[in-house]
Parts: sequence; structure tokens; C-alpha cells
Amino acid sequence: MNSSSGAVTVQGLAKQFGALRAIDTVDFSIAQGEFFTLLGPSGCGKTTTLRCVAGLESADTGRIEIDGKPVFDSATGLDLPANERAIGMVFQSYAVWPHMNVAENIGYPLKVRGVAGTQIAARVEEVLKLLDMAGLGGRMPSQLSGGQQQRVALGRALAIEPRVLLLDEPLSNLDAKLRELMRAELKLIQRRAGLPILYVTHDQVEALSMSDRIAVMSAGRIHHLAAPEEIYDRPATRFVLDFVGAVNYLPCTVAGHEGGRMRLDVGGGTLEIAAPERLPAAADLTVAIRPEDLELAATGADDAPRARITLRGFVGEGFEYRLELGGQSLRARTEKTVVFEEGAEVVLTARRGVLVDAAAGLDSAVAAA
Amino acid sequence: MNSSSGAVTVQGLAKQFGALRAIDTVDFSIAQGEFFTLLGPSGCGKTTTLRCVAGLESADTGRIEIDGKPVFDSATGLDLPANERAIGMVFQSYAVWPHMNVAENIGYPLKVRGVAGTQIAARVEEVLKLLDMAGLGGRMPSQLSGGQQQRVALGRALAIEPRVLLLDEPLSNLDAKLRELMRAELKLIQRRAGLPILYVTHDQVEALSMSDRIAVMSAGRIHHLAAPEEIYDRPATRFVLDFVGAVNYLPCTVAGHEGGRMRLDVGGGTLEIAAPERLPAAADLTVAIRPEDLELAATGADDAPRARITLRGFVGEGFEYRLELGGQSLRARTEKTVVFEEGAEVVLTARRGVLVDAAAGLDSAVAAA
Amino acid sequence: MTTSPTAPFENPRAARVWRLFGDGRMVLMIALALFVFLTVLYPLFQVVWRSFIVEGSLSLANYEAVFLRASNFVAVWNSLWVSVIATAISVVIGTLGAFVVMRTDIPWKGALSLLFVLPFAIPPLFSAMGWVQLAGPVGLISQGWRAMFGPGPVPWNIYSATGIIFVLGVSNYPLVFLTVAGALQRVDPTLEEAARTAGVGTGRIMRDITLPLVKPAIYGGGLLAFVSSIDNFGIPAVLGMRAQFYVLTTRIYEALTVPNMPLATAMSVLLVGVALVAMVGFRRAEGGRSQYAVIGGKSTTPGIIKLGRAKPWVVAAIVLTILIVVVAPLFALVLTSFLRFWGAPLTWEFLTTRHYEAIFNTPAARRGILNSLLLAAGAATILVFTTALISWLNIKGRVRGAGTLDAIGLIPFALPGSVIGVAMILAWSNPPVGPALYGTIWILLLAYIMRYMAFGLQTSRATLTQIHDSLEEAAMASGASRMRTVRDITLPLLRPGLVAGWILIYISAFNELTVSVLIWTSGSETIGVWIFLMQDSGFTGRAAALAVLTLPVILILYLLMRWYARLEERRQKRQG
Amino acid sequence: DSPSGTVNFYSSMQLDIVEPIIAAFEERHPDVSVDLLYSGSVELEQRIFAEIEAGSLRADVIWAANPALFLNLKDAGWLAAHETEHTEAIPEGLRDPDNMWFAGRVHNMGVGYNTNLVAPDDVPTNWAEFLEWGPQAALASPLHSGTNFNMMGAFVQHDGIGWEWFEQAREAGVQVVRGTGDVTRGLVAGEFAVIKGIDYIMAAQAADGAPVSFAFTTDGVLSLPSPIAIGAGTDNPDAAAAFMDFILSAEGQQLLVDQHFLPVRTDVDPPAGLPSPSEIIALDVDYEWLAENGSELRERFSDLY
Ligand SMILES: Nc1ncnc2c1ncn2[C@@H]1O[C@H](COP(=O)(O)OP(=O)(O)OP(=O)(O)O)[C@@H](O)[C@H]1O
Ligand SMILES: Nc1ncnc2c1ncn2[C@@H]1O[C@H](COP(=O)(O)OP(=O)(O)OP(=O)(O)O)[C@@H](O)[C@H]1O
Ligand SMILES: [Mg+2]
Ligand SMILES: [Mg+2]
Repeated sequence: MNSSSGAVTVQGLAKQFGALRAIDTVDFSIAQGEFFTLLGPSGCGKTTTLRCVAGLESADTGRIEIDGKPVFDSATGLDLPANERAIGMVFQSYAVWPHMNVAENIGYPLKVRGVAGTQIAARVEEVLKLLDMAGLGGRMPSQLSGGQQQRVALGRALAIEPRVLLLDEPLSNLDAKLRELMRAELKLIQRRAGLPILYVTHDQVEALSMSDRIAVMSAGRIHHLAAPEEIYDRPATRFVLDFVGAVNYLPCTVAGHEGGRMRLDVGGGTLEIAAPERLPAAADLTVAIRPEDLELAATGADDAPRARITLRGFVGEGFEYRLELGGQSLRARTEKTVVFEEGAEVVLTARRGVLVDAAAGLDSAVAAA
Repeated sequence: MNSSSGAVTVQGLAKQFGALRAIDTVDFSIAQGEFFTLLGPSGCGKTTTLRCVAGLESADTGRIEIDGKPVFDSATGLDLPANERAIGMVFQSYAVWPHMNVAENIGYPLKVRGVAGTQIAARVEEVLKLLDMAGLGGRMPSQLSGGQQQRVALGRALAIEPRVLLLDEPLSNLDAKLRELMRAELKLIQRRAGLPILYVTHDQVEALSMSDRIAVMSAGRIHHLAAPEEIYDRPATRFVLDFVGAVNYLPCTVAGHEGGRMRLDVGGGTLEIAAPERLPAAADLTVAIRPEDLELAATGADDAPRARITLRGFVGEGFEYRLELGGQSLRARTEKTVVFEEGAEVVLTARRGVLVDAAAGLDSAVAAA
Repeated sequence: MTTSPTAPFENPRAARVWRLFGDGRMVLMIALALFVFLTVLYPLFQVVWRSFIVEGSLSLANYEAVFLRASNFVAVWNSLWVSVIATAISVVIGTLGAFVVMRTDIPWKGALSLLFVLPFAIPPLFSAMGWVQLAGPVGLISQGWRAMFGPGPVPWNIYSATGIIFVLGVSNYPLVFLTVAGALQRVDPTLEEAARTAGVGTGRIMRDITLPLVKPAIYGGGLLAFVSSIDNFGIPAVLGMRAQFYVLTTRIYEALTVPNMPLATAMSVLLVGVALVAMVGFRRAEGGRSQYAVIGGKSTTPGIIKLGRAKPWVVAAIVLTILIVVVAPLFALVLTSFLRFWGAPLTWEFLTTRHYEAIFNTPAARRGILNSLLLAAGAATILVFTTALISWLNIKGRVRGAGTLDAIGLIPFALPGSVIGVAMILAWSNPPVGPALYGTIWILLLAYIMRYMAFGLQTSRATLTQIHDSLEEAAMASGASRMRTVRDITLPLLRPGLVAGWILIYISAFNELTVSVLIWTSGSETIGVWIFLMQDSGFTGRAAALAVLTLPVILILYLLMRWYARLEERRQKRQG
Repeated sequence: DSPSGTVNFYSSMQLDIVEPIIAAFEERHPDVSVDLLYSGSVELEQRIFAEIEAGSLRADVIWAANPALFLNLKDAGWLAAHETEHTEAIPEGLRDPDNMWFAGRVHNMGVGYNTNLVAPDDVPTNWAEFLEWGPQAALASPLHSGTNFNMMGAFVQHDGIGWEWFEQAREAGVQVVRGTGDVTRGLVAGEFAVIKGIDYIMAAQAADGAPVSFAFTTDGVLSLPSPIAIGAGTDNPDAAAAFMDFILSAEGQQLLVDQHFLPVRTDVDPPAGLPSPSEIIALDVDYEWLAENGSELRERFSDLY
């Protein structure tokens, strides 16, 4: 048996619904104690992948191991049912049992494992407190708000300490405050128990801040599998660049190259970014700059591009601006201290940028000082 | 009839479920064309309020007007059914009709209004494109992912142009990319049609960035009703301060007061913040500082507090730090350019801060340079 | 390979079978298959087998005899169209009634829903007689009509196809009512609310949203009503023969009186064929499996529609309907039980309680009541669980073959009662193995199980399709085995459907006549047997009195059910 | 030694007839208990044939209204002969020459009429007059009622009546309903004025106060014996024989006479007000012929109606 040491190993997984390839060959492996996230847009196959790992869906082809033990193998026909896979799972649709009250819902996995009644009650109390739902144990699901139901679903998975925790957008209906609390709690549980987590989300911030590694998916394929910073700063494909965080695309030509830095003519002015390698001058390129990497100033160099503020939005920690530069709309994000009025003209500089081939996909990712 | 000019007016609304006060007197009024948001933690009564406005739930007491026309009045027993209130609504639980395909779901409100078949088809096509779901019109809801279902629910409300649009967390299952797109689209629709929107969310960023005004709710009451910046910068109660954005609390005593600025001794050092009024020295206070208002530096003034970095998290646009200062845990947020290693010692300064009475609730909100 | 407790198979099919065994599904499947074989297939085989025997050797002569007579085709055609129209009436009354009672703010809900199911307790023969007494040539309504519009024939004729259709329709609608009422309770109300906020009025919501969502239940109840119509004998016998209007069951009865049992069985096979074709049609129309999963993991409380200004009208319509389809025949039944003889003039001197006295003085009749109470409870309980498991294997467990079990279980419902009775005698007088059950009370239990399996299958199927898969999946992911999941999650969620099925079976079995009368023995008499025998030997009054005595049983059952529902409600309301 | 044990008794005789007889018998033979299985005649026949089909007849004693049934059973060997002292007292027509069955009771089918609708002068005196009542006249279907089936046989073989009678009935609009119960109810309620009725049923209804009466026709009524017999497979022949003897005895027959039935014994007087058997003009019935041609007759009838 070619078992690997990973907590979860997925090899060559594929699954079709009719003509639709929901998963189109997915490979990944989660190490013991790793927080692993599947990140991708709606409908990209995240839930389907998770369900295959859980044993709720049978993949068409591929092989899955949990804790070194094969649980699915299309070649041999092996396909262990979910209850023999020692997993904990939170469903995107909550799947809270409507005929059990909150405490019964959370205690059920313990009951199935034959834990004594008093112990169950104690553990349920603990979990309820953790979920900020103390005292709601006797409520029926129909008397709960959406977020409360999601917390019950989460509590159910946390009640036992499973070998792998599978979470399908478990925080999407929680408010930011609670979400942050739960994120921290999940991290804590995971660290304490060395518990591997397979997390599914469409929320980049959630993925970036919690994960040890992220697999960015699109249309049933993994585009980039790496640590959060790498995903964000050195995205493997244009899709990843585009999906993970906002980005501005500016068509440009190389105007010069000096001392590891490159000057780019973006029409209306020149931007300077760091560049490890030399490119032929005047190549037809696009530079991708994240909003927070665009610096806005009232004044600046003569050849710097000048843009007009079209919209200002408050986002709490700072402002979000829409700019117009030569007919293109750009986004920028600044701290609260940098305030411009709508209609004002600002000078742009770039802190960092990534060069993209206008024709093909992503060519090179370039970090700047 | 004391009709006001607002698009929606809610007066003295209250609703109990058994012993639980789900809404405990709520008053607000939405102006024509206004984007109004109910923001609050899970279970605070947002959905219940929205359902009362929609006519799906009967409040115990209170009065509701839509477009100057009373639709509910507990005093006279008036209670128009939902279908006579000219509203569009998106449900937190999607409520996509399982027996109709996507196109039929979206087209149904038009069909009910007697719109011609060809026109319906055209409009549905348009909405589908808008929702990034072109080509999925023939799918049944059971064949859709969670986010896709939410988009169908949204599309259904957008298909017609109602007098008021009621939205219950309509974007919670969409990825950030799509969410941003939809936010912009909603704003656009609202501006174009001058359509008033009553929006329910637990997401602060969503609320802050989209709303004209926000009502922050907790336990069935509105704590603060104001424009986003006011909510964030000058929260009316400690709950609002706490809920809208992250915050660090530091017990402090007043060390000095000079030229509109106040020096606060936070134990281990002194922080300076702007203060409009004089406070008696050594008053027993707490200063609340948002993570992004804490500035980290390698060196600084001798009397500035020095903290140790315990954890660094990457959030794409920057870093999130956990700091330890005299046994307390603090959070700080910096741009990507400011990088410290875990374990390093940093010097703290505060950009802004709010003074809170340690004993009572929120006392004064103070902006700093 | 040693690390894995599960033997991996080279052959995927072998692996699949192994998995089915591993989680108990196959064991369950085998047990249920055995159950269905013993209670349905084996007796059925006895009947079918005889239809091919002529004078001791295999022959198709019986079928030739059936198919060569044109009047048999007329009877098939009559059975079909009469049943279809009667079913339509049942579906309309049952569905509208269920909707109004379950989902609107109409007053007296408890009493109304009781009244709506009450006609189910009246044996069809009595419905027919009751309607003759009401609307027959010299019936009460006809007399009233003549008093108002002068002498002469009334403008209707109860002895006609129309009469049969009407009485079948108003007798069988409770089947639809019970199934649909259960489903309506479970529909996620936000789906209706979504339509309401989209500007849709109540009527249109019902048509476009609610009805399609409970479609499986409507089809399920409709199928029961249809099969109930096509296999009914009492009503076409009383109302049809005088008009020389024959249906298959009355033809089969004739063949049985000759007696030409092989011929009767051959005709029964024809009837089963017709019913099966109809069933397949219904099942087709029910449509896809997951389209209707409305019991989801996101919970909401059921919504009640405010009738507003329409309320008085709706109340009036409901009361009128109940007066016509419930009160009138019940009145006729009760009246008969107090009249000295059937058809006596309505004056004090002809009223008497002696029919009741006679019943209470007959030990066998008293024993019959007790036997019926026990047998009905036994059959209902056994069936509710076995059929729920069969449906589960079919719909959720996705075990191949469970669909066949489901289909086989439906067949006996299409068999005339007398054929089932004959089948039981043939099967259990001298079974190849095991005890001869004929002559004991157990054969009645077996017969009821055979006859009413369809009720259990239909009601549990309708409920199961409404339960979202994720609820079971969550239990599996929590570590519960498949069988444990069924016990802890599926069966409790099925409960409303199971209760409805239990009541359907209980009431039907409680006063079942046609099968029982062929297989009872002294000591195992049932209330249905006594009703039939009294009726048959001319003691119509006593028979009616017995039938009236069954009504309180239904009433008590219903009150128990309400009490249970309130208990459940309180459980739901209980706060921590 | 005296008989003991259980007798499985299959009967289609009305309960209020049979129950007193059983009670009297059990008093006489305390060691024997009679297990009565009472059923309508059609259902009883269905059950008997189903049991035979399955290979064993449970009944020890059978008492039913349709003589043809007993001819069939005798032919198939399912009856046991009964040698008894009562043979002498029972006329030849009322018992099997091989002692396989004896009539336990006799009932007559004649004209039943509603006294509110039919004046005493208008009561049909023969079967031709019966037809004059057209749609107000009714009979139970021979396909469902054993008595009517026998009567059909008698009519068809009768020179003066014949198959034509049914054709004329059809033309005149005479109603055919399902069973004896239906036709009786119709008469009582006034839906029908005259029916083919059974003597003791009419008497019982009249005793209840119903406006009905019974009349004998001059061209013959159907006088039908209800045979009683012992099943060939009985496992308690002594008790079965004792029970049968009791029914045929003068004591047993007197119990029937008390219930308005004509006795089968010549040494027991008929009930008061009823003609003695010798005064009744009865139609001839050839049960053998009927057993042979029954199916064809039934088919003819069902084609007609
Ligand atoms: N039972 C099904 N039949 C047909 N298509 C399906 C089925 N389930 C899912 N799909 C399709 O497969 C694709 C992947 O679905 P999946 O649920 O895995 O998406 P997801 O990545 O979890 O999206 P979301 O973030 O919106 O939940 C989608 O296009 C979806 O419409
Ligand atoms: N039908 C009901 N019966 C009893 N309590 C209810 C019912 N519906 C809601 N509640 C309770 O009322 C409170 C308010 O619920 P509501 O659904 O309005 O919350 P919410 O603010 O929308 O929360 P979320 O963000 O989690 O959706 C909650 O505590 C909830 O548990
Ligand atoms: Mg998903
Ligand atoms: Mg809510």
C-alpha cells in the first residue's frame, strides 16, 4: 500500500454530474495538524471535493486516504461510508436536525460513541459556552436565527475530537466579531489537538488569515496550492491573482530598466516597480497592482501618472477610492489618515506590482520594495 | 393620518416569541433612495424586524408605513399581507423554489405580473448575466451550489423593480469577488431607480461600505443609528464601538493634558491622543484603540510603551499582529511594508483613541491627529 | 493490506455488495424481501398459479374466457373511467380540505380535521346504502325535492355511473386528505413567503408553489384513492347493477359465485394489470426524487395564511362540503341504526335502540370489537415500520431491488378483497413449511398486512422524499452507522408521515369486511365480519349500529393523535 | 359412549335460527361444543371451495341454502353418508337417496309485496301478473342469490313459464338488484311494489312493523330445501352425527317452526297461518340438471341483464 504520512491524501480525484465536470482531477495532501483550505469562487467544486473526502459522494475516479488508511479507491472499488471515516463535518446548509433541540444536536455524535449521559451534558455545556450560546440548549432549531443554527452545526463537529475536521463555510452566517472568535477557536483546537482541518471557503481573508496552505480552485481544478503569502504575492495563474484580493490591470510598455527596478509607461505617466530580470524595452505587457499597493499623494514626480478620484467609500479601517486614469477605472485603498475629496486629482506611485503578459496568462510575479 | 415622507417608517415596533423579546421597540425611517442597513450580531432581531416590514410576521405593537401608506398598525389592527406591500425580498435561507428551474424562479415574479413570455425570457437572460450565471437557466435548484442558489434568490428580487427592496444577508454565501460585484450592482440599481433598500447584515465591512445610514442593533434594540463614519468613529455605546470593527481596550490613567492632547499612562508607557476637553488627572479610565490605529515601530520615544509580537497573520493587504503589553493581549494591523518577526519588541504609538469610562458605558469619543 | 479492516475487492461490484452488507442495508433488504415474499408474493402466486390451471393441467383457457367476452372489456373500461373521475373528485376535496385546515387561520381546526377523516370509517357498502337512503328514488332528499317541486321523477339517478362516481369520490377523499395534510405541515414556509413578497396572492401561491411542492403527496393520496376506487365492490354492486352498469369487481364477484375460482383469479390478474399500469402512470407523474426535498437543515416554523375577507366564504364552503360529504351519510348511517327496519318512516314509533341491545348481548360481536382493535393495531404498527424501511431502502438507501419490493407491496391493494381472502386460504391451509395459520387469528393479521401494505408504502414514500439528504449525511459524518442514522434521524423525521399511515391502516383494518369474512373462524371474528354478516342476513339495523359503534373508536384515536401532536409541539416549544 | 369434542359447523342459516338450536343441542350434549362459522351463502361457498382447492375441508357439518352446492360436494367426494333413524320421517324429495344430505329446513320464494302500494285485490296471483308491475317489480340477481338461481332453473324448466318470462321481464322493465337484502330493503322502503320474496324474511319484516306481506302464487312457488351434511374429512364423526340428528329430530324441527319455518318432518305441524306443505303448489326443480347447466344459464342471464 503506497500510504503516505499525510492526514488526508487526495489523488487524481474526479467527479462528473451528467455532462458537468464538478471536479476535474484534484490532487492534494494535508499534513498532520495542518490547516488546509480550498478557496474558490461559487460553484468551483469545493463542496463536492469535501463531500468526496467525507464519503458522502462517490468520486468517479481517484484515491483518498485518511490517516494513511485508504478510504476510497476507484480502482479497487473501495469506498468506506462516512461513519467509518472518523471525520467531523460542518455542512454549508447547516443540516441541523429539526427534531432535536440544540443540546441533543450537539451531543448526538457523543451519544453515538457511547459516551455517558453526564459527560455528554458537560461537554455540550462547554461547547455552548464556546459558541456564545449558553442557555440555548433547550431551544429547537426552528426557534433559532440563521447564525445560531450555523453555530449548532459547528458545535456538533467540535463536540468530539475527530481525526480530520471538514468544514464547509462554517462561518458564513456569523458576524465578523463572532467569526473572528470562532476562527481563533478553530485555530486553537487545531493546534492543541494537532488536528488537521480541511476548510472550504470563498472568503479570501478567511483563507489567508487562517490557513497553513491554500488550494485555489476554479472550475474543478486546483490552480495554485501554496502558503497564503505566496498565493497572494506570487499567484501562479492570472485567475489566482484575480481571485485572491482585488487587482488593477494597467496595459503598459517597458520604458526602462535600472538597478533591479523597471520603469513602466502606463499611458499618462510612468510607474516604477521592482523587477528581478531584464525585459526587452517596449514589450507589450500588463501590470497588475493591488489597490493597497497604489499610493495616492497630492503631489509627486513630474512623470508620475495623475488620476481623478471618482468615488470614495468608507470601510472602517480606511477608505476605498475609485480613480480614473486615462479612461480606465482603478481602485485604491488607503489608511484613514489619507483623505481626498471626490473629484480631486492625485498622483500615483506603485509600491509593488506584477507583470502579466497581455497575450498569455501570468508570466512573472515581481515584488517591490 | 400622520404619514411621513419616508419610504419606510417603523415606529415603536416590538415582537415577542414566548418569553423572548426578539424586537424590543425599534424606530427608524428610511428616506427615498436611501440604502439603510440593520447591522448586528447573530440573533439580535434583524431578520425578525425585516419580516415585520415585509408583512411575513405580525409585530405585537407598533406601526409601519411603506411609501407613506400605513401597512401595519397594531392600534387599528391593520396588517396588509406581504403581497400587497409592493416589496422585493431576498431570504437568508434563499427560499429558492425547488420545483422550478433557475429561469422559472427568476421569471416567476414577472409572470405573476402578466409580463409577456418573450419579455420575461429577455429579462431573465439579463439578470442571469448580471449574476454571472448565464447558461444555468435550465438547472434545477438541487443541482446548484450554495452560492448559486443565493444568486438565484437575489435575481428573483431584482427581476422586477419593487418600491422597497428588503435584503436579508443576500451576499453571505458569495465569494468576495462576486460579493463586491453584487454590492456595486445593488448600489447602482438603487441609485438608478432611487430605490430604497433595507439591508440586513452582520458584516461590518458590508454595512460600512454600502450604507447611507446604519442602525446597529443588539438584543432587539437599536443602539446607534447614523452614517457609517459616525458609527465607526464616534460610536454611541460601548456595544457599537465593540461590534463595529475590532478594538483594543487598555486601562489607563490621565498623565497630562496639553494643547488639546492628552497623555495617558497605560502601564509600561505613555500614549498620546487628541482630547477636546480636560479630564481630571489620574481619573480611572479605559482607552479603546482600533488595531489599525496602533502604530508599530522599531524605535520611538523613551516613555512610549514597548510590546512583544506574539503572532503574525497575513491578511493579503497587510499583516495582523498579536502583541503582548504588560500581560494584556493587543491586536494591531499594519500595511504589508511594515514587517516584524514574531518575538520582536516594538514601540507603540496611537493614531486615534476613544476614552471609555471603566465603570459606566461609553463616555466620550475623541479623534486624534 | 493488514492495516485496513475492510477487505478491498478487485471487482468494484463485489466491493459495492460488500459495502451494502457492511452497513446493514443488505441484511435489512434481505429481511424485508423475506417479509414481502411471505405476506404478498407467496399468496399472490397461489392465486396467479390457479388462474392457469384448468382441470388439473396448465392452460390459458381461463384467460381466453376472460378475453373473449366483450362484456369484460366493457367492465375494464368502466372500472377505469369511473375510477379516474372519482379519483379526481377525491383529490379536489381532499387537497382543498387539507390546505384549508392545515394552512389557513380557519376556526375549529381540530373538529374540522376530525370531521374530514370520519367518512373513512364508514364501510363503503354503508356509504352506498346511506346515499340510496338519502338520494335514492324514495330517499329523504328526493322526498324533499318532490315536496318542493311537485311529484315526478327527481332530476338525478343514484343508480347510475354518475352515482357510483359521486359516492366513490366522497368516500375515498380522506385518503388524499390525510396524505396531503401531512405533507403540507412539512413544507418550508419561506418558499411560500418568497412568493408572497414577490407580489403573489394566496390563490396563486397555492397553485404555483404549494401544490407543486406537495405534488408527491397528492399523487400518493390520489393513487390510493384510485386503487381504492378500482377495487371497490360494495358501491358499484349496490348502485351499478340495477342500471346494468358493471365494473371489473362486480364481474369478478359473479365469477366467484358460480363458483369459478380460476376464472375469477384470471379476472383478478386483469384487474391487477389495469391497476399496475395506473400506478406506473402515477409514479411517473410524481417526478424526480430530490426536487422536493423541503425538510432541510435550515429550520423554520410553519406559516399560517390569513384568509382575511375571504374567511366567511371559505368557512361557508367548508361547512357546506362537510354537510354534504360527511354529515349526510353519517346521518343516514346513524338513522339506520335506530330505525326498526331499513326504510321505515321517520316517526317516533319506528325508532328503537334494540339493535344496540342485540349487539351487546352477542358475545361474539363483543369479541369481534376487541379482536378488531388488536388486529388493526398490530397490522398498522408492523406495516408502518416495515414499509418505512422499504421506502427508505428505495429512496435514501438506494439499494437495487428495493424499488421492486415497493412495487410488489402495492399490488395487493388492487386485488378485490375476496381474492385476497381466497389467496390466504390457499396459501396458509397447508403451507409447504411452517404452521397452518388458516383457522387461527394470525391469518387475519397476515391478510391485513397484505391488503394495506400500499398505505404504508405510499405515506412513508411521500414523507421521505421531503427529507433533505444532508440531514442523514450529517448523522453519518457524526459517526452514526447507516442503521443508527435511520433510527435516530430518519424515523423521527418521518414520524408525522408514519402517524398518518398508521391511522390510515388502522381505520381501514378496523372495519375491513371482504377479506375477513372469508377467513375468520369462531374466536377470531372481527367487527367487519359482524357488520357484513348482520347486513347480509337482513339485520341492517344491527349492522349499522355496529358501524356506528366504530365511530367513537375513530374519535378516540383522533384525540390520541391530537394529544400526541400537542405533546410534540410542547417538546418543540420547551426552552432551555 | 356419548360424543364429545368440537364440531366445526359451517352455516348460512340466519343466526337467530341457528343459535337457539345450538344452545339446545349443547344443553343436551354438554361434552360437545359447536363452533359456528356463520356466513352469507356466497361467501360460505367461496370459502368451502377455497378450502377444497387448498386440499382440506375444515367443516364437520355444513348447512347451506343452495342444494346444488351439495350435489357438487357429493360428486367430488367431500361428503360423508349419514345413516339415521330420522330417515323415515323425512319425505324423499327432501333427502339424498344415498343419505349424503338431508334438508334441514324448507323456505319458499313467492311474491312479496308492499301493503301500502299494492291493494289486496291487486296482489299478483301468478308469475304473469307479477310482470304487469313493470319497473315497480324487482328480483334479486340469480347470479348473486342462490334462491333466485334455483328459481330461474325451475322457471326455465316449467312449461308455462320458461326462459321467455325473463325476456318479458326485461322488456317490462322489471328491476334486477344484487342480493336478497337489497331487494327486501327496496320493497320495505317503497321503491318496489312487488318482489320475488322469501316467506320467512317477509314474515320477520312484517313482525318488525314493515308494510310488507307474502303471497303464494297459483302456478307455483319455489319450495327450497336447505340441505345439511357431514364433511368427508371430519375428525369427530360421532359428534357431527349427533348434531345433525338433533337438527333433524322432532325437537329440533319444532325450534324452526317457532321461527316461522316449515318443518321437513311429516310428524311436526307447520307454523300457524302457513299452509301445510301439501297445500303449497311448488315448482319442480331438477337439481341435477341445474348443476349441469347452471353455468350456461348464468351466462344467458348475464347476457340478458
Ligand atoms: N447533484 C448535482 N447535480 C448536478 N450538478 C451539481 C450537483 N451538485 C453540484 N453540482 C454542480 O457542481 C458544481 C460544483 O458544485 P459545488 O457544490 O461543489 O460548488 P462549491 O464550490 O461548493 O460552490 P459554493 O461556494 O457556491 O457552495 C456546481 O456547478 C454545481 O452547480
Ligand atoms: N419562531 C421563533 N420562535 C422563537 N424564537 C425565535 C423565533 N424566530 C426567531 N427567534 C429568536 O428571536 C431572536 C431574533 O431572531 P432573528 O432571526 O431575528 O435574528 P437575526 O438577527 O436575524 O440573526 P442572524 O444574523 O443569526 O440571522 C433569536 O434569538 C432567535 O432565536
Ligand atoms: Mg459549496
Ligand atoms: Mg437572520
